[in-house]
Amino acid sequence: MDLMGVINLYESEELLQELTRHRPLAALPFGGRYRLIDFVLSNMVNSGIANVGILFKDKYRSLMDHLRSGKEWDLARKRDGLVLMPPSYSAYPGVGRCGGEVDSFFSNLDYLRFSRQKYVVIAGSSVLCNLNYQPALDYHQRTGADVTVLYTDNKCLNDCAGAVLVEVAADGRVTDMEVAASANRLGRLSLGMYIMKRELLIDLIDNCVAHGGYDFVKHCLIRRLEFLKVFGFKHDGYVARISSLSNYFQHNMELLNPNVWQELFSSSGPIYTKVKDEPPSKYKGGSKVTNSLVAGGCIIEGCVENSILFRGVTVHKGAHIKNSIVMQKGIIEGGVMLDQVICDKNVHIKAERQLKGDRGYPLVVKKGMVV
Amino acid sequence: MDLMGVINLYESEELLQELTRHRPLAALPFGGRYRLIDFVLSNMVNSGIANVGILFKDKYRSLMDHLRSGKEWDLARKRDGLVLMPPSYSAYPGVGRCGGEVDSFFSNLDYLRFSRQKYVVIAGSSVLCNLNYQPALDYHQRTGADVTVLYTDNKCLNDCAGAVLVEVAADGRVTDMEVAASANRLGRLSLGMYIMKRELLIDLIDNCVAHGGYDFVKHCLIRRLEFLKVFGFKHDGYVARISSLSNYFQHNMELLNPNVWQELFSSSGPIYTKVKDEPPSKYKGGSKVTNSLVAGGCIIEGCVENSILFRGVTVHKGAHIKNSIVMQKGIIEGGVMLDQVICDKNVHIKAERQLKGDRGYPLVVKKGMVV
Amino acid sequence: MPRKECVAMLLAGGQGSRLGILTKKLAKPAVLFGGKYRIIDFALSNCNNSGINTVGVLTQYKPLALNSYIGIGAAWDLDRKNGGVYVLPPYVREQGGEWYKGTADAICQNMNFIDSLNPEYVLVLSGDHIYKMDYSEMIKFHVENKADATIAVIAVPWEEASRFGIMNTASDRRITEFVEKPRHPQSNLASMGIYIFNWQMLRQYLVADEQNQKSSHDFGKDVIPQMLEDGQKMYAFPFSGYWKDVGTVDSYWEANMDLLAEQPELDIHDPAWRIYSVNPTRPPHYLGPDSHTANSIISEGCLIYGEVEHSVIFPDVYIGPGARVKDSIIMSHVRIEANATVDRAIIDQQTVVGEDAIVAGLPEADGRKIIVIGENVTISSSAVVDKDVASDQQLAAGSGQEER
Amino acid sequence: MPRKECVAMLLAGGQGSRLGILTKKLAKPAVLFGGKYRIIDFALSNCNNSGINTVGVLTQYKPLALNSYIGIGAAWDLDRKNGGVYVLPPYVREQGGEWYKGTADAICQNMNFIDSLNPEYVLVLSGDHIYKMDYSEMIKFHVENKADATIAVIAVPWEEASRFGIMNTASDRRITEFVEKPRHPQSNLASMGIYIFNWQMLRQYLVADEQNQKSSHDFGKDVIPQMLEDGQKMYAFPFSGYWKDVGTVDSYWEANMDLLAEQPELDIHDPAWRIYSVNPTRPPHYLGPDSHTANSIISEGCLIYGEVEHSVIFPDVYIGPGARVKDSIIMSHVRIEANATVDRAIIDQQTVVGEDAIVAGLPEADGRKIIVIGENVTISSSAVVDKDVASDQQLAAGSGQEER
Repeated sequence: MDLMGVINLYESEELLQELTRHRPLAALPFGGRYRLIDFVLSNMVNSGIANVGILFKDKYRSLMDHLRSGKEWDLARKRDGLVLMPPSYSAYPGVGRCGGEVDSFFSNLDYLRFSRQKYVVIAGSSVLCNLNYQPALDYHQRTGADVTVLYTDNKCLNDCAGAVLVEVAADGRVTDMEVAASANRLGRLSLGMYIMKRELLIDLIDNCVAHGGYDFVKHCLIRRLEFLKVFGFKHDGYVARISSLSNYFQHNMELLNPNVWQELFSSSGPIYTKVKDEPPSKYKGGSKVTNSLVAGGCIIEGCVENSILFRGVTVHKGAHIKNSIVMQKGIIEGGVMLDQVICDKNVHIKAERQLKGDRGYPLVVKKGMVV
Repeated sequence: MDLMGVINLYESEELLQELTRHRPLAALPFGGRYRLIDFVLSNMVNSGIANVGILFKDKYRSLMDHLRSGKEWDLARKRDGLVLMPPSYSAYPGVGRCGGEVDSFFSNLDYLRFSRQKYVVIAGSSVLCNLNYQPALDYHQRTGADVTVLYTDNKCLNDCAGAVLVEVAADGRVTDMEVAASANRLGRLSLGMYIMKRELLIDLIDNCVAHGGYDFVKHCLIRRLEFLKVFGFKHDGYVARISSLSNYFQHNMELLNPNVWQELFSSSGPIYTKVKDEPPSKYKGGSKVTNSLVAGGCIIEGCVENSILFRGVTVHKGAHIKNSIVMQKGIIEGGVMLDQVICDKNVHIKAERQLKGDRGYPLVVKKGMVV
Repeated sequence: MPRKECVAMLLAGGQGSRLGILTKKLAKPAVLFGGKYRIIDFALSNCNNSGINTVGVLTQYKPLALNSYIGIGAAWDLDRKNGGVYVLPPYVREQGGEWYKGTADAICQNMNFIDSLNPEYVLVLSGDHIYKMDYSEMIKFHVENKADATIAVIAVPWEEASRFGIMNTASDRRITEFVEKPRHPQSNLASMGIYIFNWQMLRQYLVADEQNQKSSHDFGKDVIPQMLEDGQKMYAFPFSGYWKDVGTVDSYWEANMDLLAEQPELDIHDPAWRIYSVNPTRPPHYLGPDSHTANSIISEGCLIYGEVEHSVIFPDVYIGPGARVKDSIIMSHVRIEANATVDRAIIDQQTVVGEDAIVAGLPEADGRKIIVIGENVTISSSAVVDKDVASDQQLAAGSGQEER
Repeated sequence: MPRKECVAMLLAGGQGSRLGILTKKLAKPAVLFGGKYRIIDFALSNCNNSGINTVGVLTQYKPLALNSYIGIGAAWDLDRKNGGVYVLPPYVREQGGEWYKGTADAICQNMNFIDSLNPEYVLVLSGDHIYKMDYSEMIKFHVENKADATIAVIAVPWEEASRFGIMNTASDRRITEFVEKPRHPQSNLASMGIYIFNWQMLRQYLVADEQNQKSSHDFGKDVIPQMLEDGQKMYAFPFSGYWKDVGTVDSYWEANMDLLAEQPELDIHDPAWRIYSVNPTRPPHYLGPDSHTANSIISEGCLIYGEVEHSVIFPDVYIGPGARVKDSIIMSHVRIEANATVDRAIIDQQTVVGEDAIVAGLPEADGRKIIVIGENVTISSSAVVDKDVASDQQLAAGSGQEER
């Protein structure tokens, strides 16, 4: 396939609070066993893309551990494969060490230059969907566009700051584009995915740096919108944009709808992730689990409803978990009642504790806490 | 084996000038196909160590590419294996983002805490030798030392600033220890390798941070020398400490002594490195190569003496290379004369150019330059 | 390759014909087990957990599934630079090829392989038992006794002893006699089919056995009795813990059900002795609003709307609303449609049980028999099945089906 | 597994008996070649470079070296999630086992494997040729011609045509006739033993051929002639470039020497079509102060003090001061001691040539013969050897040695 991928991890994560303090947004656990980046990475691989560069921002340790050689995504290759682009350092005089994403792109421009594919798709990790880039690339070639933006007809409803919104004319042309500040002026949510020729991307970045730009969308695309032929390609499937605690919680809960579960996990290919050696989950006598997602390695004796349990969670007899998310290795003792709670990894809730958050403001228990 | 390894990449590299501008010292190419870190990593693996943590400093992209999953060193394991410890970030309030090595150790203390081995060996990447840690560990256990420092009887002769020097009494006790500033007061060069109980290392670091220390050797060891039972274990083999352009050049040239070549590359086990798919090197008619090391993938028609050619170097007819190092993918055209020159990766020397450095001050041609 | 102290040779060539339909398409060690595993995972995981990283796997019967499953042993962390897993099929020499004639012959034909590793000890394992065992303790025992051979034994109930190969031992655990299925057993220590030999001595016995026309070239029947007769120092290493030969459909079913106990004897959740296997990447399973699950093991990717009681469910199984699964083993990609009933059955991969169909073992004298439905079978809506069904069949609505 | 457009089946079971000593311990495709490679590297690298990532490798003769070399295909970047390399040895079924009786039978016995991948096309390759070829162009040609089968052909000198299987073709490249070793060849297009078939049609022919008692179950002798007789659409795909069947010691030696040309026809240094192989981690080789090397290929880890002229030197070879190696192939870990001479010889791994010894092929009518010294031979100081020497021999000083 004549398309390469670039995953841009310069994404806003402030509204995720405690969940993104130790990890980048891309490494945020989701859906029982995944991390956000698994979705975009799997989409690329399932589309036949074999050359994927990842533009790192910071706090990348957990992400490096997760990705390693890229083998789980079939990207541990002798040619191409997974290429990690760390933040720019002082290699290029004149570009500050803590420059923005465009500086970082710029300092990794050699990688783009030496890649062999004609086209590139740029995407972030915070928009989750299951799609194949081939139809979008076909459309891009057919329309002769300079840039093709993928978008959905859905509006952005919840915590939209930072979302890229577009206005698309009947002929597919993108007539306006904005990064939502406080108001949403435009109707359609872009997926933050852009297809263009590799040569054009190199030119856009060089031009952008030369004119003092540092934000890829605002300075390299929006500023030049009238000089570029930008088209929109509509994606009809399920789309979840993760930008805040409340929409993170909401989109997790949407997985309890089996239609969403099936679409997101397998409509155009499986979602790959780092696998662990967990035994299957065990339901003991007396357990009662309904409308829930349960990953491997759990041992359940208690009651679980409308909830998501990650790998290796233990729910003791008499515990009651509802409308909650319990991440990896959580231990929930007897008599505990959780409602609208997110337990980060390795949380231990002692017997008889009762925690309750609100749907719009779930209670987060920090990684590793014993409560 | 009940020993884990920690490779500390906080090393001084200022005197290597252009060679360490884009890469950390640990990733410096050496000996035709290796990078410095290969030596300490292979020693650890050949000693049976299966759990190796690497304390990163900066400019780690080339090193990450080199190490990846650790498979080449047999460290891509489900348990233990290679653990990358990036520089500390704001995870621990009160420890600045750009703190020293001890802060970085401190922010990765959990990794040390959760490791299962009783002992730990700490080493840097800049001291090259081929040794097995088992005898040193046996000695450590036999003497009941708190800390065992590996040292050599050789003196430090060349660019010693930053070298750790020790005074060892007849009973093996280390009576004094210094990090060379401008003068060398003490007689013996330490290898910068320390064996101790894992629990002691955790305690030393915690204590050091709590008392405002930031340099591991100066503040965690030297300041506490009188309270610790520190013994020296002498290593008799070849030792090369890389700290400046001139000793980097000198130690490379020492490999042209087959005794050094054999000792460094195989005395107690092979040195592993990332392998590439290179064909064997080809010597065409008219080539003349003497007293030289040649890695795979080279094509040689010219004349090479007392030199080291890395992978994939092309030497055209009529070129003459002597007393020089040509790194990966160098192209040396006809009529060129190189003497006391170091060509970094991907250097292209055009026909008839003549370059000459001095043994004490070799001329460095920057990565990717066309001259 | 550097010298190895101990090399494991894992016998994985058996058809396991008593498992019937389950081994029609693959060798017994490749049969699925416990919701996620294959039988061979237990022996391979034991090797890794015991620090043995060089394993020869002897294959012969329908090895494709096994070969591609094992690969280079990465799943069990056995893809080592010095060592690893070597699949050893029968092969052709200048004089032509020979199939493995017995367990001892299989090792004998791979003498060159073992010689190239030049080990002190050879550990002979079988790929069809479910157990956790630290082989390094057995090696230690072997070394401490300066034994020529050590055989792992397990105490079986006296009344069953006459079904096993029984070791009679002296008080120091030295084996005095080995009796296959004794009518009047003098001991209840049964051989587990796990042997450690000093390689140089075993090598001589294998060469001699190979030339013996009357030999069946089997360790238990030929080599071990001969060594005992020659007075070699042989010891019995006592094992206690869970150990099950899953040689029949009933014992296979029981071993699966044993995992469902409140505190199972063999704990697959124990992180200190992990059972490794090839991990599929499937999403977490989903339990519907009216589902009910108890005393069961459920794997990833399943969609469960109905009821699951005391059963083992492999990945990607669909169990429709109102369906009821009890005392059964449901393998990957099976669909149990709405309101169907599955009771005391083993249902192999890709099979579909139609709506309202009933698949159930019939009561027999000694309780009820387990029935086995093969791979890729389609059972129509409302069909009633109470007999085994071979793979790739289409069953219309109607009554019980004989195995074809 | 998702459907594959094309699956490659690589025949690697041959003994290659005409290579004599070189194939005593391993199958021909595993024989070392070109200073670093094994013969099979060329076909496997072609697969990867042509975008074919599912390859079945059919083994039979002494497969251990080959199996552990291939592993899961990582060296050739063929360790894919969907696809990869599958080693396919002969195996036992319920009715017992059968060795591969011929090339067609080998494919036929693995019909289940191919069916499980359900490919449109099957590419049949042999593991013992040295060449670079983009199979994707051949597939394109096959598809464009809507062919039932396509056979790669190469133009050979007319005077040699009667030694090959010759294709007579119409102007549109459709094959009209296939003649094995014709006395009066009508064409000089020789079959390269590379075939593309539409799987569904090939499947039928294989099943029919299997039942034909008179068939030798060979593609060239049975299946292809039968298809031609039935009037199937078969095309000849013309290949130009270097291609060599290294079936004899002389042709094996020549193919190695061909790499030493100033501009070799087959360029192993071309980064656009890399030949992959398992990479050893060895230090760069060292050339001593008085060494001389010309027109040679030298691999890693060697220590060369003497003279190397027009030779191929594998890794970790030692050539002492004053020693002279000419027109020879020296395999890994060989030691040529001081002042020894090696001329027109192939010296297999681990062998030692003592000081002042002379190992040289004798002149014959048609030039000089190449001699082969097996693995792990010790040739004493001052010995003179001018005949082949089998592996594992000790040669005292004295005159020429016959092969034992």
